[in-house]
Amino acid sequence: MTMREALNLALDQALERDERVFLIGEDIADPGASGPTAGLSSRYGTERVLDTPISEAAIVGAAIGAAMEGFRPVAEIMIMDFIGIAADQIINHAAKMRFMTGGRTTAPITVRTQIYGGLGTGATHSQSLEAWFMHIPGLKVIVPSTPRDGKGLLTSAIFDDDPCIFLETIRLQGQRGMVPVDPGFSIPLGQADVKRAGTDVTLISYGRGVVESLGAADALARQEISAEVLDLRTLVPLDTAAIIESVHRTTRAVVVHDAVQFAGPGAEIVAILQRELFDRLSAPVERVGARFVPNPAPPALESQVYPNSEKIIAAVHRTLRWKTTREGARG
Amino acid sequence: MTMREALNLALDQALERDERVFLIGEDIADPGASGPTAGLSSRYGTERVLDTPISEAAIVGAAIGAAMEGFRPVAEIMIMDFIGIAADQIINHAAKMRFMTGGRTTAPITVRTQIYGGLGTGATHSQSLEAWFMHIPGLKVIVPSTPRDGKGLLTSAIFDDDPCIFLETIRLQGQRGMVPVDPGFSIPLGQADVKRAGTDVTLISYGRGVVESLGAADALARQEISAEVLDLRTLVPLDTAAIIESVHRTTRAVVVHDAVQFAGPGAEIVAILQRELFDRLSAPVERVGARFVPNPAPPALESQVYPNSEKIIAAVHRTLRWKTTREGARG
Amino acid sequence: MTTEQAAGPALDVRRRLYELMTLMKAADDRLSKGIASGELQCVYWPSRGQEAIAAAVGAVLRLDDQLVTTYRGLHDLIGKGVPLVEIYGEMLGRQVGSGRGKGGTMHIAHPDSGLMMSTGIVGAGPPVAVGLAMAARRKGLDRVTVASFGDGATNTGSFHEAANMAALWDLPLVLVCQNNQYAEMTPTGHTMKIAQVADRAAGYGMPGVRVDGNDPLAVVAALEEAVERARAGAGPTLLECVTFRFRGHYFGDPMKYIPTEQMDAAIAADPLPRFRSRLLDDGVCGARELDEIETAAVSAVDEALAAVLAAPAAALDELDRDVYADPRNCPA
Amino acid sequence: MTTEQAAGPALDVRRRLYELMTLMKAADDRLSKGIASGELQCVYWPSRGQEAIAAAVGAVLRLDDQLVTTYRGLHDLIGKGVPLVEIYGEMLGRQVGSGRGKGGTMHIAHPDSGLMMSTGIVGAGPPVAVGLAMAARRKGLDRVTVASFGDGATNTGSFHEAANMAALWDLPLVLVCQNNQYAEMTPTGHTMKIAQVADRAAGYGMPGVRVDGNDPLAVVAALEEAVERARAGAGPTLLECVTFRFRGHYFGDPMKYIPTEQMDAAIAADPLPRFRSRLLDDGVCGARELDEIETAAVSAVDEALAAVLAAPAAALDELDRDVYADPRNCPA
Ligand SMILES: Cc1ncc(C[n+]2csc(CCOP(=O)(O)OP(=O)(O)O)c2C)c(N)n1
Ligand SMILES: Cc1ncc(C[n+]2csc(CCOP(=O)(O)OP(=O)(O)O)c2C)c(N)n1
Ligand SMILES: [Mg+2]
Ligand SMILES: [Mg+2]
Repeated sequence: MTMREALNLALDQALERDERVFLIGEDIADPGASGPTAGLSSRYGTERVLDTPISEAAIVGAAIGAAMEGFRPVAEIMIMDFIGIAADQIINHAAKMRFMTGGRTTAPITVRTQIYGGLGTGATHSQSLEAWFMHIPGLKVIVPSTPRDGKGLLTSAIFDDDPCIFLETIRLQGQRGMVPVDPGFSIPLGQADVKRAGTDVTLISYGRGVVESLGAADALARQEISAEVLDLRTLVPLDTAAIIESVHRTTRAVVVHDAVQFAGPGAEIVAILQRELFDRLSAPVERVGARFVPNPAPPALESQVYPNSEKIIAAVHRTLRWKTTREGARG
Repeated sequence: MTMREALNLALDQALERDERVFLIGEDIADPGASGPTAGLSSRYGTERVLDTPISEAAIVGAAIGAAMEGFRPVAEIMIMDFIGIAADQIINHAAKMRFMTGGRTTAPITVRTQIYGGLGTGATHSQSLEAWFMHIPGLKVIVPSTPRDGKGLLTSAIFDDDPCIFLETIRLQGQRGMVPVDPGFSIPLGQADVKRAGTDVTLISYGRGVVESLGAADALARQEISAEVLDLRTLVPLDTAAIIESVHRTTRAVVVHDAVQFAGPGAEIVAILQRELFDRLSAPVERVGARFVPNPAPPALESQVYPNSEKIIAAVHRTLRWKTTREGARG
Repeated sequence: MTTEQAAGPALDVRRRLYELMTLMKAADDRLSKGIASGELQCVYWPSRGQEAIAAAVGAVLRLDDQLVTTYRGLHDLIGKGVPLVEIYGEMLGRQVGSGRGKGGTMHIAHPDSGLMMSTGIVGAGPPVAVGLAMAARRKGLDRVTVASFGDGATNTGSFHEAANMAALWDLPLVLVCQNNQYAEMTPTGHTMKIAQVADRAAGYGMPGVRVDGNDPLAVVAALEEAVERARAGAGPTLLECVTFRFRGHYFGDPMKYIPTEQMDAAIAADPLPRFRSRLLDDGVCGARELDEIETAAVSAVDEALAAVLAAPAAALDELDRDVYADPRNCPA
Repeated sequence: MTTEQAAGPALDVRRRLYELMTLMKAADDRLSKGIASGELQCVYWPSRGQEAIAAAVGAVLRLDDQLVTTYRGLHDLIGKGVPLVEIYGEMLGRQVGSGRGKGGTMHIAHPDSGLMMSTGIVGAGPPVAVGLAMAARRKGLDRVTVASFGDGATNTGSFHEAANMAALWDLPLVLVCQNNQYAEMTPTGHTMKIAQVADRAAGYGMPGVRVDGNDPLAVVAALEEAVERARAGAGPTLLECVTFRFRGHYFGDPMKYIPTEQMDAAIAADPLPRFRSRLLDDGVCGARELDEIETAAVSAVDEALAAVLAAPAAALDELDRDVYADPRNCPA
């Protein structure tokens, strides 16, 4: 099934199995819904699949209030670029509530939102802002790359006791893959997944970057370069152990993501790697993130901005060509 | 004079010299104003020092509109924790306007906001979110550490042709230092400053971290360790050349900031250093940022969260004690 | 009764309204046809059906008055006088576009025409319009700013903050709500309890007026009053213009959520044929004249499109430009 | 006229109101004295002067009804029944605080008393209250939620979005605006053009009511109606209670921005002595009884403070707890 269908199934089964689950957001109810919520209001009613006014701050605030009372609200922010409007509720209430009240109140909400880009919608409908939420203690940040992971991780997010930011990628919604239909299926948050094993270099990514990395790994295999593709799946909790284990083996790494490279999620991965594997790395860790530019609308320009297989392959070659001159240190 | 007075002087001289400058924000006019805007409405009138409703989104939006018409608005968001409310206007209009309209419209606003913390006000009045704005192409991000830099950089920000996020630090507002009173004085954006020269290790910081770093450098000097303190002053533009130059000399670095360490500004600095000086570094670059926790209100707990001289000194010792086993690489 | 005696705008204004409306409709029709056939590739949020409002705004505002609109802005852009080549050019990613093709459909600005901003963020226009109005006031200009937005936008916090500020400071601003009865796929009545958007005005201390947004003369009359008020320094007005979107939210919208009866009623109230009949009935123009206006509109659109399609695509080096005033400020 | 015949709440409710008000005042007085002398270290946004509103909320709401308040919440917390030890404990960073001392003054919650949240973000409470009210409805409970906030908060987009949703969905919510005539140092009239906050209600389709917030009986009467309406499923009410802050915005505020005449008038309208006189005049209580209530309040406060000061400070290992449900989720 497609990613869209997998996410739909996760929502469907969560609504089915637990009265505490409800969905809240703009245009998520039938007949208007076309994304992962399609069909659900017809099945569970508009009290549980609730269309709202265009009020992102109140959507998340309302989800928080209901979550405090034991519900498991799944709030939708239609496109991630609009999440700024709800940012205050997310960072100042959802993320900090458990801590500030010593656990007396909690806000186990899930905020689903979608990363656009690649559709020609321009700079205000294409941002990947996951780095913002990684930086806020108290939030979990989840970005699936396959339908299977999408279903398993969304299920975990909904029933997780902490607030989760769940990022969908518009360009992955139509991707197909095998998905366990068992309602009991879930994937624990915080476990990276080796999407392809390899020995020469580790491509570390999440979301759409995984797809580009797999494409790059295919091409690299034809050049007899064996690339491991590690899908982080969640940025918080971050599976540091898996990252280190893989790069310890390969001694080379390239971090790939659609988010802007500068001050992006990849910077943290690099910082961890250089600290944990300083003497083990054969070359600087490379990053392939989006260019530092507002996204241009024309596809021909936009495709220059995002990571793609060619850029990843070039980065891999840079790590392989690296000639260490370590002796020169302490000069 | 104090930082507060230096910033006040910068605003005063900007208002004096250029009719296009005006200030807009909550409680910035007399008799209520007590921060850097105190006294200015009495001098320039409440049309140019404009108290607003509690409407952060509209404050920044209005500043943008006026800036499009040639004004140089200085908008105040009282405390940085509230900036989420204005985030949409900042990232989707101010930052991207020049690009999206091919330069036909621009939004050269300055957003002044203050980093709290250290006052017992708790988790929602103490965040350092500069990493968010570094990550958004189109914005400049400025964090002065001394009254002199405060005046020089604020002057540059106001007259800069790009939107600037100017971060003040409540705990630095009372700090004293020499400040050129000449209205022509300004400090270019994008130039780091060596606040103390040294040879053994580079402490890279900005804002309050510089003060802690200087304290650490003093103590280290007594241990015959010579620490250079590099004050970035602006995070965008980032003076990469100065960072590399210094660490190339010292071969060791510690990045220090009040922002949460995880996915914070320091991660980017580390990522740059490991790439540019991979073979030159004698030890992993260390980071000393805030702990990954919502800020606790009690001072005794809060002081555990932030960087301080002891933590910096410990990090420096870690870099000095590092025994390379680089030979082991490629295992 | 001759038209000269009838209340309302002068004959040339009525003619102008029709010219603008036909141009807006022709521009929408051509774009829609092109996208549907695959000839043209772009995203588009169609304005078909809302022409009367935009034409009235165009006819009432002076060139130096300013307008802030949204992604659903084709009609507004044309009304304010943005050259069609720059509009189509931007939508289709060409160098002749208002932003040299890189901003895209949602982000068209043309200050020379007073079209200051189009935004893709619902509700985010009014605060910027507040700032434009403040600028006019501070410059001592008697210019008026119009913020145009949808019914759904009035549910955003951003609208509220801006409306409050505008009223508080008596700004020269008119808040024009194009109530097309839907926000994406959600009917207006599903997102607010009040019967009319104009009722929101009371919460700010400004007049709220509701008019038939499919009748350009009604819109002109209400808008003239609001603009006069604003220009005189008496503050903003919330003007709700009730209308309908014929093509749904985005181009290609299957519109399954729109009841047939509602669509039928909307078609019956289509501002274009209605105003045409009115002009004929009132003796303002003859049928031949109106036909000529329509033909001229189609030609103007065809010509603009031809020019756009002949123009080069947005340059790749646009990525190096306009992130900052000085490109050296970008991190390496 | 005997009080039995007078309209309004029963005698025990009036007595209860006075008890609550004196307790709120005593708690504020003691804290203020302690901070001023250096005995107590904490941040505090004083509620002195606003007791009548909070007492009315406390008297009208049931234990299972819920309240969301702000940083200026001491009176609200007491009214809703949060134990004083937990309030002072939290303000002073002790383990006996509602959040074991780590949340601080602005972030006190005590769900057992129905005090669900205090927020330091102006305007951010109402959306969360919307969610609480939704939860009550979905659980089939007849519980009511009150969101308490200031006049300044009604200028935020967040208030607007929440008010619109609450009205739209007929939620069991009462929006209680404690209009103390200032937001920080800015008078209410400088931030809105409308004459009364209650006028905002019209924009949402809910009733807006303005009462003298220094008269607990007036607040009770209006609140009872609003609560009944909410409980009956008829939707929210915006209730504006006009009052004054005697100690300025934060404790230590020099209050130079407050005109002397305004302060004098406010002192003359102080709800405490006024309600005391009223109770005496109406024969509800005798002077001795009222004196005893006041003495009891002071003792209760002293006792609570003593317990707090004897309690250990917030533990350092609190940093390891409550970031996530499972501490292992924190990055290393
Ligand atoms: C802040 C924000 N939220 C959601 C969206 C997605 N969205 C785009 S258009 C739209 C509906 C807007 O309705 P309305 O204001 O009535 O304008 P219309 O499209 O009918 O002209 C929505 C929800 C958005 N662009 N911005
Ligand atoms: C979103 C936000 N903006 C600004 C502030 C700073 N601030 C704290 S209290 C306050 C005034 C609030 O006024 P009002 O709502 O009338 O409540 P009051 O303090 O009078 O009880 C302001 C501006 C804040 N805490 N949150
Ligand atoms: Mg609409
Ligand atoms: Mg107030």
